[in-house]
Amino acid sequence: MYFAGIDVGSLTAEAILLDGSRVVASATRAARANPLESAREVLGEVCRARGIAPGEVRHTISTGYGREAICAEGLAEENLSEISCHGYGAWCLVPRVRTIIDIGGQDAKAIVVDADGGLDRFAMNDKCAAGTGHFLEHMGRTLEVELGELGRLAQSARRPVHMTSRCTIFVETEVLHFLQRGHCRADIAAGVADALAERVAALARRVHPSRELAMTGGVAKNVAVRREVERRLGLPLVDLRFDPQLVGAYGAARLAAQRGGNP
Amino acid sequence: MDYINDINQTFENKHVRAFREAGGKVVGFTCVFTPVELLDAAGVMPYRIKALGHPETDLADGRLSRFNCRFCRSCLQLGLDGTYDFLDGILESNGCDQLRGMYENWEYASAPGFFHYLKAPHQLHPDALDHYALELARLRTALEQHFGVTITDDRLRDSMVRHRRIRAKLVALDRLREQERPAMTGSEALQVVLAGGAVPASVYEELLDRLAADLAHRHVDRPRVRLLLGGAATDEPALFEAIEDVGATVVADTFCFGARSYGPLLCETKGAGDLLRTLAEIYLGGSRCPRMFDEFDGRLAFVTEAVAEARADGVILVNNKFCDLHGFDNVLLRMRLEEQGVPVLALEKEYGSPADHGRMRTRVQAFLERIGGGR
Amino acid sequence: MTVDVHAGILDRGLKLFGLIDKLVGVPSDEEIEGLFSLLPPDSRENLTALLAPELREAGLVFLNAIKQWMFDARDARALGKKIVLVPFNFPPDLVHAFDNAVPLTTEVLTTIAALALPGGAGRYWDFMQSLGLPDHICSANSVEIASLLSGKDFLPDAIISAAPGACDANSKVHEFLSQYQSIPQFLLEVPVDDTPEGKVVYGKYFRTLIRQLEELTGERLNEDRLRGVVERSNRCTELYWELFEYRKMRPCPLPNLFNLFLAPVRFCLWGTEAGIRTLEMMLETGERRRAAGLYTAEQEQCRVLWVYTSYYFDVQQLHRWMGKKGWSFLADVLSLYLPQPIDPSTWDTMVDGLVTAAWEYPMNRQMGTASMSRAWVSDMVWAARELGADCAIHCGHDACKQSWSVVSILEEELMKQAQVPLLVLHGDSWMKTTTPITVIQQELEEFIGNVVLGAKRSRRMVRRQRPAAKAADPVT
Amino acid sequence: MISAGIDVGATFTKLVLLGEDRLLASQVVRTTGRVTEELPGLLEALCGEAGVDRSVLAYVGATGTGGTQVVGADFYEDELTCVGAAVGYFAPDAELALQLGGQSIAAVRVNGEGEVISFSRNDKCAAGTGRFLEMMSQRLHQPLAQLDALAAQATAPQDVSSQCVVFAESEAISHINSGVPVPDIVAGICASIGRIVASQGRRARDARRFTVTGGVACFESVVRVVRQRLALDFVPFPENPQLAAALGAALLEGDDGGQA
Repeated sequence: MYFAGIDVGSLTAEAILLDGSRVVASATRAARANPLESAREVLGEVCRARGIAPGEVRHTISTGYGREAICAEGLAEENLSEISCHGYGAWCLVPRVRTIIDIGGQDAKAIVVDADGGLDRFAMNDKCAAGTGHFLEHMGRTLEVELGELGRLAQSARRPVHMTSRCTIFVETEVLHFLQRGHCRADIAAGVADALAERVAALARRVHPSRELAMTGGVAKNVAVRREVERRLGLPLVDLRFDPQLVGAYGAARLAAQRGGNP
Repeated sequence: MDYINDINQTFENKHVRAFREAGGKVVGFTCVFTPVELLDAAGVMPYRIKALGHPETDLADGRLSRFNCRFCRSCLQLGLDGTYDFLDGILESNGCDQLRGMYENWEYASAPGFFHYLKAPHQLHPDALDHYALELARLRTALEQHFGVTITDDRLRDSMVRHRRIRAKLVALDRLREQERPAMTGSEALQVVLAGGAVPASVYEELLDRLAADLAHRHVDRPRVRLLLGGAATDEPALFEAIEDVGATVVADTFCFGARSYGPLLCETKGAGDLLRTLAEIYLGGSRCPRMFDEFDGRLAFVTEAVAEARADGVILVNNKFCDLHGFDNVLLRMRLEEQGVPVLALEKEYGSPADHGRMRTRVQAFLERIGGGR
Repeated sequence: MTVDVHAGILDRGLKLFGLIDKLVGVPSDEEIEGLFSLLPPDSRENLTALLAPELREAGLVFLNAIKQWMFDARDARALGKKIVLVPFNFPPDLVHAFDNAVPLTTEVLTTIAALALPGGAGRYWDFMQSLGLPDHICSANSVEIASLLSGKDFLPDAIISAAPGACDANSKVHEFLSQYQSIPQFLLEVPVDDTPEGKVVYGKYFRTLIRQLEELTGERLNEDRLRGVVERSNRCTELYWELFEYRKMRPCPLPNLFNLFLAPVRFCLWGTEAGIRTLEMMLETGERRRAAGLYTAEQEQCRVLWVYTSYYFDVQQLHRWMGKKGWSFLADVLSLYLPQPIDPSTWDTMVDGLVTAAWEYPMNRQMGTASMSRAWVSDMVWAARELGADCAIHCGHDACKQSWSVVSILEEELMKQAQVPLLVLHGDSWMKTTTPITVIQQELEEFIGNVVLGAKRSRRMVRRQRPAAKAADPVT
Repeated sequence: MISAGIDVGATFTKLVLLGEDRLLASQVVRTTGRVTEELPGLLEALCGEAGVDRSVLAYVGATGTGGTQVVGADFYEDELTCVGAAVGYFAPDAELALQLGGQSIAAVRVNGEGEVISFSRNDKCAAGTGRFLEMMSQRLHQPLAQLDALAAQATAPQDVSSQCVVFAESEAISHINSGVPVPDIVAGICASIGRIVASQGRRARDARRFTVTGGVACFESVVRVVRQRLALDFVPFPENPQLAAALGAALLEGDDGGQA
């Protein structure tokens, strides 16, 4: 029996197809301006991959920015907040996980789940983009480095630079000045990763993170950021052994299975 | 409900126009601790200044800064762009530092006819109550001199009785809100209070009677989640709608554009014959605003009692960005309420920004999912 | 777990200031460098600046006075005395007049953290944030309050909250502490009422506060002891006004950093021997520099008045940097107070004197009145004229809702009444991360270079024939 | 006399060659980390384009946030000085110049001699700056250069209430989700920028005539709103307003006397 989760965020769109509780297909794409297009694409992609018609999916849950539009369009039976979905998804992957830091395109969230993966408490950045994927995206562009490369690059840093500011706009100018003054990209990338981790850690502290800490969302792929977050919180990050970008969609799919009457 | 909502469609509504065409004078004020009885007794209509989430602030931003709360900036905007030109005067009050700033810029940029600064103490010490009574005496004189009237004790007493009646009627409406199937939504309740600040007391009393009759047998759907909303100055029906739209009903609130403006003001007083001293006790003793710096316990009790009365499943404490008073109080309230097992969502938002409502939905929806409404 | 606040500001401050004991006499540059060599760059730079050559003697006396102030507080406990947390807008003389109580000033401890402690104020700020408090609260007090909330610092026996009426943020953070740690708070409200009745009720509040302190300490406010303190306060007042004369001189013989000394002298040391010694040494320094015609640069290019707070996290790169550029830091609102002598004849005359002192404290004078803008404007216009300021700067401490809400009025009136241009910056006075000092320097250069010195300097537009005015074609 | 001006801004770098009474050539490139290495070549190319030899340049003036890094410049002068000079020369009637840069808005009071009397800057926030437009163009997948044309097609401009770039972005997205046509969103964004710029302009209270300079001044749909909101006479900047600071740098004296 098939279940699906669709997560359409501000930067990327993902879908996961489950057979029972087993992942049988997944898709990731850059988000289009219109979330419905993104949703149709990723949903179609996973169904094609499995060779089934969208109609054969028993229950679908949408999440992320586009969740309500997608639901209204009938592409999903119901929609849930990405906060619940990321929390539940991470918990399904590693049931001992209690604190999840999800860094999306414009929102960063710190989520605490209970022993059953239910939402206990959470915090969300209400003011500043400094701790989000958005920040990294812009720094990557300024540094002319592929987003995926940023983390590895930062790891080769010898003398990491220190960003004096927290504000995205400022840091961006600082990055330019460091470049113009001839600092190497690796050292600057490390500085950027630390600046981001600093904000992320500040957010995480609001939910009083526990030892079983995991990171989801695209930024979680950045090894340098992971390391800095661990250092600043003094907590090791649990490895979910799963594409962190897909955790939201996975959580939505597992909730679809749970709520859509998976025997 | 329409006869209520219509009033809030415009700032200068038909009742205000009628009152002014009959030669009546209208004076604007903001804070709950303003003794509207004195204005009524002077034959002056008190009009509660509001911004209804007005999104534009470009005129105000030429004076106030982006570090000032946007409620104040929106109010100043309406003061500067002529929306409030129908006011014959303004009653400044020291509700908070930023309101003071708002009024000072308003006065500086375009001094209106009658301008008086009513200064309320931030504590209940007997000396403070005496000082507020003195301030009320000054207001009385200022009104009498500017509008050439005499505020007799009899007229003042009558108007105190009337406003006590009005407040009792509003409390009665709250009971209807708290039913298994509430008689009205939270956004409707907000409309009722907003209307109260925009019409003459006599008109309002009739409206409330009519409303009580209409609501007697009216029911909205049984809420999936019963919420109490509280926090910073909130006169945005759109905010209530955004929250209730996610799948909850606001069955109670503790806003100053809400329950704070009537229930607690029915408190008992020792006034001992002196009307102004009595008013001082009512308005300071009955204040549930975090501007009172030694009365947190009273504010906590106000919320916990409301939660119990309305059998709320959870509490959302709203803060307008840059509001210090609620910024601190919301955190303390959250801690204490959670100790009592009441789920709380602290929601910092930008006033008058529908964009923010979108972002808020995520947090509200997650909160509802957490307390079982969404799942 | 929340933010790991390893230790409180007081304890860390005590350790750090303990270093000064190692200095004998007036140390050489090398000795100072050696003493601080093990500290991280930020605190090393700042501490070295406080002992810079142009003010070394005064700096030593000042640092020792602050050190002693902290040690007294620590020892007070052991001696069974009460620690009273006071805000900066309150005369500590009153608490000094109690045998069984010592005052600790919230904002001064914050400044010590921001200026001297490794890591600055950031960690304490993060702790505040981790409680869910908004990021627009005032670092001036919340940094030290965080240290107290963390449980890693001393806990006061009582809190004097003197800002009600003058500052919401300050009043709320002290109420928060009182609730969170169940510490009694004594309100001294400023009744934003300039009439005689306003002053009278303030006097009543003040006497209520005295009774509360008497209950706390189990001690009557003793007239003779009070007189001793008041006489020392009066001596401080004399010295302050003598020093004020030096501020008016061109070039200003007082090093810019003296402004940083003056605030704690008023907020912690007023009415103490240490306060007197510090002021005397500052005066001595000023006179010596005047006599020798010394100035921190080739010539004094610009005289700057900070209309509210300034920045207190990098004195090397602000105060001293300005000095080297020939920009005199005449005063900020914290160093610009107007003390008056107190009549010591009776208990009541002395208490009334303290009431007036409190009434006139920085912030109370400006923001605690019936019109924040009117009071602030008249003070700044007066100061600009008295001190001969060429320009004024609003540092734009982002948490300060009052100054931000009327600064546009100040800007207009300063220009109208004193022909002094105002630069409005944005930053945080105690948090270096909000606006980096390098950015602040650029903006000061831009402003002073263009608006103040622009007329004086030689680079001009090259004379070319102006182009025939083009048709106002739509801008593309 | 021929001089050059280089303005290394936060987002774009501008180069100009200025003749006795006219602009000879100009070049605008995106500011990258390598821009300082590229500049000599760019300047050569510009000289080539104008058919003059690099050696005949009387001097090269540099300005802008990255201007201090320019090698081979005869002097550095800050942005406001340069804007003042350019306005004093090209639009001498203007008493107020609104310099709308990549990450800042400055309201500059100038006298006819191109001297800066006073100024105010926006607090450190991307609201109303070029960066705002840039981020929006990325989020809407519309090239920056197209925004003006798009805004012109708007039928019912959709208000963007949020002043913070981050929130404005999600606001734009939610507009898209609710099916608002892109032109209406773009027009709304331009309007909100125009309002922010106007509030900044209001802080210069005694000015009667104003002009707009800087990259954002190229967006007619922003400038229109500023003109509507600001009750002052508008003096158009006759050259490409994005070049103003660079032109100013080319207009100032070369000898580095009495630098402030």
